Amino acid sequence: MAWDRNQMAERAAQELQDGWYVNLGIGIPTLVSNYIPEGIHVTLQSENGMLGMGPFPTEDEIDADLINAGKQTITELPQTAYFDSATSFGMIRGGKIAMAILGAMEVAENGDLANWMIPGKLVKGMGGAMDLVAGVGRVVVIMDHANKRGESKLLKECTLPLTGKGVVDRIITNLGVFDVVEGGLKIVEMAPDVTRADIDAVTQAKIVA
Amino acid sequence: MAWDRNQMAERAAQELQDGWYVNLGIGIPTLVSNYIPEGIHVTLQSENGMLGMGPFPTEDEIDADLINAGKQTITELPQTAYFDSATSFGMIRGGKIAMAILGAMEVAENGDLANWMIPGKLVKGMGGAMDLVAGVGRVVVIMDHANKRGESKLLKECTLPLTGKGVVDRIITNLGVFDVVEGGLKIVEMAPDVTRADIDAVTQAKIVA
Amino acid sequence: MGKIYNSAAEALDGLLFDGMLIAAGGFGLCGIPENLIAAIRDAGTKDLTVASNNAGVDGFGLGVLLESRQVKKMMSSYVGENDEFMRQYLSGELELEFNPQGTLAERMRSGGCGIPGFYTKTGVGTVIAEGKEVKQFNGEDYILEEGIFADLSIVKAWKADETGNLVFRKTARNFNPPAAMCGKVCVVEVEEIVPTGSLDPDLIHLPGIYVNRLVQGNFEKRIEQRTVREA
Amino acid sequence: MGKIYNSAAEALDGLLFDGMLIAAGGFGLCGIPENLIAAIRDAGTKDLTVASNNAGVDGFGLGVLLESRQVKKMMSSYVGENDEFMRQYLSGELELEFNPQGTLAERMRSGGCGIPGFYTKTGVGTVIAEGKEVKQFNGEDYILEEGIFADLSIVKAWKADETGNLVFRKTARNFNPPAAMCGKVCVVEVEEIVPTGSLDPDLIHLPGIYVNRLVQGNFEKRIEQRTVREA
Repeated sequence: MAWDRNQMAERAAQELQDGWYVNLGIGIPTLVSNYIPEGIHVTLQSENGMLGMGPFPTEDEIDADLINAGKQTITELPQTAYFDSATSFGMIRGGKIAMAILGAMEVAENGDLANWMIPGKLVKGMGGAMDLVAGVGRVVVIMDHANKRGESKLLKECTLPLTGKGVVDRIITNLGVFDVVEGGLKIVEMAPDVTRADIDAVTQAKIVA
Repeated sequence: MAWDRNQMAERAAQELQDGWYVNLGIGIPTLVSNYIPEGIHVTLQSENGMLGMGPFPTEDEIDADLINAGKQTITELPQTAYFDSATSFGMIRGGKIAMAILGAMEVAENGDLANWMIPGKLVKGMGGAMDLVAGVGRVVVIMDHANKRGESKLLKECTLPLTGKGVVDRIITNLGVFDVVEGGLKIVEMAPDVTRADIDAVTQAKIVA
Repeated sequence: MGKIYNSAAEALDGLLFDGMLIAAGGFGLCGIPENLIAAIRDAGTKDLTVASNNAGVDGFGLGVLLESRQVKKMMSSYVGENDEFMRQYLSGELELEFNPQGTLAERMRSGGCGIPGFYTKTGVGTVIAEGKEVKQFNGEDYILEEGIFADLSIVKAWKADETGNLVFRKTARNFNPPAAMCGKVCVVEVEEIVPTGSLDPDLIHLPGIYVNRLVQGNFEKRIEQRTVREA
Repeated sequence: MGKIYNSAAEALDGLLFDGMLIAAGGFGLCGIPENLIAAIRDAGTKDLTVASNNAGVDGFGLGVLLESRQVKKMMSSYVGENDEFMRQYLSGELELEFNPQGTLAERMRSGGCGIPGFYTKTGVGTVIAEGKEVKQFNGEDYILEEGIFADLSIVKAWKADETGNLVFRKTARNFNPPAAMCGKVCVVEVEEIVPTGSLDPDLIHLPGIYVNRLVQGNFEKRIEQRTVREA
């Protein structure tokens, strides 16, 4: 049985290591913070200028000066530190963020990532995505294995404009966990009751192991 | 009568304009702060990370964490702000400092400056001098017109390794005030009772007006 | 010295001209110079190029300068919240230069620090790299990005002292310090001007040297995504 | 997470190796990591390259690592206060790479920010420019300077919380933040470790993400130029 959104997020949370500074993208990656394992302390970065992002505020706590990179109102924690955008992306570009967990439209078997632009559709911009994938220590993508038409999102080559070249380390889909390795993708784990045949049926990228 | 050290500093203080942020070098330039004209408020930068440098401390006020770029103990003022060295030289390189007043060994008629190194002698380093002359809005040099052997320090070309190329705007010597202009140096002002012949006798650089 | 002005309009007097490049602080609607934007709208300055991470929303933030057709070009990383922006962009009325968010912030800081160009891995192998110099360091490709040197910076801070030393609040800091650095002239609006000497010199976010003019503003502080949890 | 160590020696355990590049904070003797320097002397690590604005004085600061002949090369802007330094340098025992002070600070910050190279006007037309790429921007020459990527940063701050968020004091801040940024690993000594939550999140100079290990030290804080005025 394939994982649902929350199960994908729960699986992704197992990627976290104690003491890490981590950046979570918008969408399913945001859910990862609900599943951080017992005993693992991570500090979440919000790239608009904050380390130590807390939960959403109560009505009383809402503060227009305190938002995350998705422009949502949030709260601070005891270890929170604020800084400006140049410093924020300095730490991203400088590799100080151990891991980013991001959504994607397409990932290629060589680690190319496309998640910011569909030609002909409304282009909103890459925000901080290009900086994150170029800079952080490890890039983990969470996305559905196939699109709504049943076509693989794990491709031989990306068809959409790239966010970064050869930047993805691991992909978590509803069907399993895949690493980008020499020559293609390696299956690290399959969701319960998912078979190799299930995966092969909806995977265009080369599976090497 | 040629100016003495204090008179040179007093003359240099007339270069200051109200509201300016200024960097004063070690030696005679430091004396300039004793002669800031009535009604002129300037903020002194110390390039080790401070704007708003105050006077030397009393014995009671000495603080090992509060020194200037000459490593002397100093004090802060109500408008003082501290910052790190990258930020400090960011504002220098970025042209935010209106003027630097510096000592020199040699100045050439094209504005070349040498003030950091005598080959064969002990080399201590350029410190922040190269950054200052490359970055600040206006560079004013205070120095004796001639060296101890009576040789001109205003030269056709510098003989010592340069601190910066074409960086000097104005030179204040014991004999007068000189601007670097197209083709050579222009006499802006002569010290009391100094004659053009006095200047010509100890000036190698071309005087154009 | 007199950095303090009575209104945003006065603080901008003599600084605006058609075709100028303005760097603006703010992220989304958080920490934006609301009052200065309104004053630029009232001044009617045209053909602006604006370097700002976002382009506001319809009717607020930089959105008001889009509605009044004062903006020729945006340099931004994300412009998704603004229908009027999209309409003008898709119809070719508005130019758009996408910058990765960190590249935009660093380009502003670089301009302010006298650095005309720097190399970054961000955008290598993407459309962002098109037309840019590529250089190898340690066997890896980096692209050259140029510093932004703006004619004017418009910035929002929380508090200032009378000499322009600034303190920001929480994530409203964002692009404001780098935007402030990169302008030939920098005008700042704040919620409160406090007497010189009442800010701790160790705890100033941006020294007054970066601030040419200062005005106390009134702030709506609109919230884009009001997300809450149960108390 | 456990960033706090009981001694400077413990905080450096496993991080030192011969031939490594160390970036050190401090300006003159102000804000230098006294305890970590002493621990490196005790560890006896050899052939060090040290990026530090100054080289200490005889018997204090980085001077102690010069006396023990542990330093192969200094990257500095000013080394004038140290006779042993001059002796080793003039006899060819010690390499010296002069960096203009601002270039050194920016090279550290750049390394820490993932920027392998940047252009600056500082040093154009001087010996500093020799062997460096020259590039024109707007018709003016700039030289390429490279980011410093150190194996280890040694840094002195005033206070830290338990997660490594740092606050510096007065001009003892100086090179410490850029030095902290550019190390693969950063070890920090502080005068006081305070409970997490006791520092204002708006007033942290350097977030804990830059700090891998933390130790509370004892400080001599020697003064180089004791200049006073009459009370």
